[in-house]
Amino acid sequence: MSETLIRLYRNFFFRKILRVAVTVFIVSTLTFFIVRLMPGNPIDIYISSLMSTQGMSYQEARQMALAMFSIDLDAPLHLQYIQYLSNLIRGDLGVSITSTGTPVAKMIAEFLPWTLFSVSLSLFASFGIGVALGMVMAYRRGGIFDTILTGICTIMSAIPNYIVGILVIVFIGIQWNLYPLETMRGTYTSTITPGFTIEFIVDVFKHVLWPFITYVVCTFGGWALSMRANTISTLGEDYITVAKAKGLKESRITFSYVGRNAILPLFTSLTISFGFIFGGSLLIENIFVYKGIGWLLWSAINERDYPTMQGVFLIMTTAVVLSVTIADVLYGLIDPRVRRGE
Amino acid sequence: MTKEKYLVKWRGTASKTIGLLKTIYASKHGTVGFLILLIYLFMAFFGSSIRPLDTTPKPGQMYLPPSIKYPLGTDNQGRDTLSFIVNGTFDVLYISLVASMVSVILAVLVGSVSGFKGGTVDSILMYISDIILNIPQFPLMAVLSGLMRLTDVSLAMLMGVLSWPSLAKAIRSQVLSLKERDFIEAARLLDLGTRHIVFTELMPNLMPYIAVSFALAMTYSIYNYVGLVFLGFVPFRAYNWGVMINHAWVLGAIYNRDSILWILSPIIAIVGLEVGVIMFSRGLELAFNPRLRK
Amino acid sequence: MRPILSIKGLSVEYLSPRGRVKAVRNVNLEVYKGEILFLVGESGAGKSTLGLTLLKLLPEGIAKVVGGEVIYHRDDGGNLNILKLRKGRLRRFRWKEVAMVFQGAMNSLNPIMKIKDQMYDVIKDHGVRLSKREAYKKIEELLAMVRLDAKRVLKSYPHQLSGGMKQRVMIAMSLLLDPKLLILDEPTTALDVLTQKNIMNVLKDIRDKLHLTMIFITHDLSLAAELADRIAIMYAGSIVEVGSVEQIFYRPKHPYTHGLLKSVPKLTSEIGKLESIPGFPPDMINLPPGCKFHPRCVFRRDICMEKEPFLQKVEENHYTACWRWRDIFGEE
Amino acid sequence: MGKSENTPLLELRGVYKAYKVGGFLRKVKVNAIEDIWLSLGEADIISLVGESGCGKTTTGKVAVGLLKPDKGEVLYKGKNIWEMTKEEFKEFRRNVQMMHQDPYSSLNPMLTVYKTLSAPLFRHGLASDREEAVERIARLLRLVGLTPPEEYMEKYPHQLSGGERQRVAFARTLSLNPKLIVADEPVSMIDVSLRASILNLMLDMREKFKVSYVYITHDLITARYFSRKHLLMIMYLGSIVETGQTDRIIKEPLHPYTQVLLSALPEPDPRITRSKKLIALRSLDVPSLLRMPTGCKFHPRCPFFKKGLCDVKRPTLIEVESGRRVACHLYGS
Repeated sequence: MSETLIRLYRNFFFRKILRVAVTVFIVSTLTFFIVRLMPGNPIDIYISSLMSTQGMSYQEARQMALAMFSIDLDAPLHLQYIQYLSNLIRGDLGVSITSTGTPVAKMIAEFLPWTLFSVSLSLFASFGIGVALGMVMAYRRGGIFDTILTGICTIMSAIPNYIVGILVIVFIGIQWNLYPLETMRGTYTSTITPGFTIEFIVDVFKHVLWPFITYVVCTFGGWALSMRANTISTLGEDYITVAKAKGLKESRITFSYVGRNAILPLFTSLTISFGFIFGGSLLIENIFVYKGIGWLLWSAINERDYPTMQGVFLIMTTAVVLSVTIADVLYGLIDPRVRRGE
Repeated sequence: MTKEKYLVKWRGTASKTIGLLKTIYASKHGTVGFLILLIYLFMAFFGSSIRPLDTTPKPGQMYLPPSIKYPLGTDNQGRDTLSFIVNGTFDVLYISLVASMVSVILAVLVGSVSGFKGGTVDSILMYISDIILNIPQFPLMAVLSGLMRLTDVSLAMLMGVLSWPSLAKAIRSQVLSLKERDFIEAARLLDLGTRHIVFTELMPNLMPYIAVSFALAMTYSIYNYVGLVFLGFVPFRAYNWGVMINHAWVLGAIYNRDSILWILSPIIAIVGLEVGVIMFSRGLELAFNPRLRK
Repeated sequence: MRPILSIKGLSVEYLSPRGRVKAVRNVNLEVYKGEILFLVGESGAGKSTLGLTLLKLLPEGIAKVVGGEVIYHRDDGGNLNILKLRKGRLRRFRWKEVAMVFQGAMNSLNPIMKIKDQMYDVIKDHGVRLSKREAYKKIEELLAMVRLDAKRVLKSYPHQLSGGMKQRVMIAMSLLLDPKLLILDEPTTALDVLTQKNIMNVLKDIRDKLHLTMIFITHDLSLAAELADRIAIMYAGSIVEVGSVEQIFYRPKHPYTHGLLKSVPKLTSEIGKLESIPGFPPDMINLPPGCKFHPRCVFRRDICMEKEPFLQKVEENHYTACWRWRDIFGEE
Repeated sequence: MGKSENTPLLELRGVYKAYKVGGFLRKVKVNAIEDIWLSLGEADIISLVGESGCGKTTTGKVAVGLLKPDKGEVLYKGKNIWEMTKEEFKEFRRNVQMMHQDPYSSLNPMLTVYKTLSAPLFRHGLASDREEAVERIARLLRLVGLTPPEEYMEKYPHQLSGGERQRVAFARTLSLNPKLIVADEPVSMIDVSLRASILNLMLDMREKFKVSYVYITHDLITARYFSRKHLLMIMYLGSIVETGQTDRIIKEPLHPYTQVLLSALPEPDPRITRSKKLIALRSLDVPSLLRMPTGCKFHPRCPFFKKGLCDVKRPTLIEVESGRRVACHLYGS
């Protein structure tokens, strides 16, 4: 290998970008071959469904399918693959089968903001709650508050989030009738026109409330437990004893010395969770009929909308890969001990 | 082996097992978890003979409240809910056990090879696990099971194959730190052999981590499996907790206020199992670590 | 000589799963103004616990002072019972009157803050009336005193400094508020010989320039030989002998001190076979009755197994906790 | 050279070992030790002294065959250990053991003393059943001063004190009746009052079983006690800078580094230690192994530095008087 290549590889950012590219490439390849090599080729299935539902001839249906998948079915597999990749690079994810004619990219652009909105809201809230609780628990470790909360957090992080979602719907929405079921479900009321009106914004928040609570209830426990563990180990560090010996103010010790050191490792997890929660949204969005990207994937799978499925999955993976990469870079910036480029 | 020596050896194993149980018993969490798991195991193996599956619809007996005959009431077709809960146990236990076993075995293999060999082998293995780690697993499983009509075993395998990387990384870092310890070096110098080093020196030290990893993998697979069934992506078997929830959900039974027990039963069964596994793993962690014993 | 610190009947215990660890037992000790007092003992002798107690730094909930008091004598004649100080007053007392340099230079500094900020935090939180410029001038002076390049060190993070440099930073930091008493807990352990020598020289400079009182905690008799004015020997949580350097090294009056001196090899003088103290240090949870050293003592008699000896005067400033010192070592 | 009477037990000949720092495709080579020569016979002792990071532990690991040298040979009874047959290597392994510094890391926390000590006995056929093993272990424990042995066998390491652990570790090294023990800082983590007893124990084994030792330490004082009439080697940044009989080096150090080291060493005697004069270094910073100084490795710190010579030419180890070698431009040509 030439010197320049090795030097390039040693560059921190280049390595990160390379890793993103490789992962996205592998996942897109994977989805391509899964769809192509699956028993009961989706394209054949589509052709036969066109023939039976629309009464087209095989030739017509085939033409239609080709246009839809934007690949030449007669070409050998490797050429199809190259075609698919070059489409991808141009941002062309194909066209949805069920919502006839809509480009997948456009659908994703339509659904993604809702997931981003609900997920980031809940993630920051649960992170904040978890970190605060975790610190208090660590400072009062062994006490009643700590014992009870540790138990609650352990159990909460063991309960699947969709179970909580179902319980919310069943109890809050139906059994006790505390909250209108139609506001619990859906993204916004269909009779209100979207726009920057107070009415719409309030409506959006009313709809996001219960998915939000569900996310938070299921995730704050994990944050709290990690923060508790980190804080306890930080409290045992020599530099905390030294800070006390120095007669520093308690607030300064708590925030600058204990807090900052304990929270540091959590930032990485926070960034990574951000990517992963896109995948987890599948179940919650399904339960609350919240039309984000998870719901889109669910309906695409149910309706065998392969191009959409492929596209959404690719976006989800990219989100994770990007967030992992950002976490890496961020950590290098926050923690002086991790020097970049070495 | 003479009878005497055999007896000595047997007594050794027996007393070890008893010792293990004692330490689990000594931790409150461990005891509770152990008892919970015992109940589930009992249901899984003897449930069907004690409470056979009630499949005959009895239209007149829909959503009955709990009674001596039907302790958990009846479902939307007037069938015994308890029999469904009991008979659904095996499925969930079996699949999550297979999945977590596959996951933990792969994790231990990759993690220890990576940690031990180091160098290029380590770099490559870790690169692969990073890539798998970066693929959102639940959506991938949803897509695959939605497309492929997986059997129970292949689904379990798939879950295992997709979930090993994070455990492998944890094991690897453990192996890396253990490898540096002098007692491993001493064992090499005494020429005690690879088998001794792996099974007598290393494994006991890894056991607490493996036990916890196993429990984590199990909760994870229960989550995934029931989630997939609930979404309707996995072939139905009529008696399965996920299917029960799915039915209640899809058929609109949740809107009927009387159906509450039918919906809650599988939910409680799932939550109970998850909590039991977690608590038991805490007890195991203690049991495998002599330093934590008194 | 006026004492700056009086420790009276101090006992400290730790709670452990196996029982109470009697880390410090009935310690009585006066520290005089301007002296360098060495607290010498082996691992588990309770010397570090004693050091932490002097600043009321024992980990809460785990360690407990079960008796005694620590009186600090202020310059203006006022007396403070350190163990009774409450939050705000304790905080202002620490570092201003008594500062401490800890064992394990590696972890004494916050890893994610620049040295500059960690230094300045002390000045800020103690409300010292100095402008930022004056404060940094003082910091730079102190760094120069410990032979460090201030410009480079101040903008560094701890991981960018070597162990010896970190420890010197800590020494400079301990002097920021001109404390009257400096406690040094194994400040040179884990450092190389040459680095250790350098730290010892820095401490000598400080003694000569600032005339502060120092309590130096160590297991290493050689360091005591080099710097101490007075030495207190600890064993199993209590002080078994205290005296001047000369008295301890050349006229020890306790079998433990005697054994310790005989078990360390020397470099220059001729040596025969070293004799070490038989047996092992006692279990601090189940201490033997009577004199805690008796199981390892070749001179023990019945009384040693029954009654614990107290510190008895041997000569001026020299005390030993041994029933039989006269029989063993003879009168001076 | 045949297998004559004079064949040394262990020999290192011009051994080099480098570490690779960094991961995949990003490796940097760092020389841990360079050109190390060493030779010792039956019941011999060599003390290897240097500060942390000087390569003394690496040298020890190369000597026991845990690390393969990049260059140079390790000979056991005249045979290169890396060209031995499996059987020969097995014999070497059994006969050359190592004692570690940290008694908290050298014993497996999961195994009882009995388990730790019985494994090598069973493995090498020195015991065939529990009874025999117990008997042998009892003898070993008594040998290292852990009495009564029955009280120790079923204990876990965390139930023992540091001194007791180090004795168990020593019993383990003795379990296969080795001919040579490389002891890597065996007493540096042990209480002062127990150090002498462990060193004495090691010396007794030499008397009784003719065990040879390579004693690795940062502490010249214990090295002097341990190897008095035997060989002392001083290492600095991976190279040997001075060798000779221990007592003679202590009395009259030749290499500037040895001189500085001796002048800086505090001693447990106030009169001696306070009258010592320190030879000052030019710089306190130890150079990074990544940026090794040119010429003599000690030149940036050496009080007798000669510009144009010391920073250009690396001195070789030359014999300045019988039995004493120094690597310094002050001596010889």
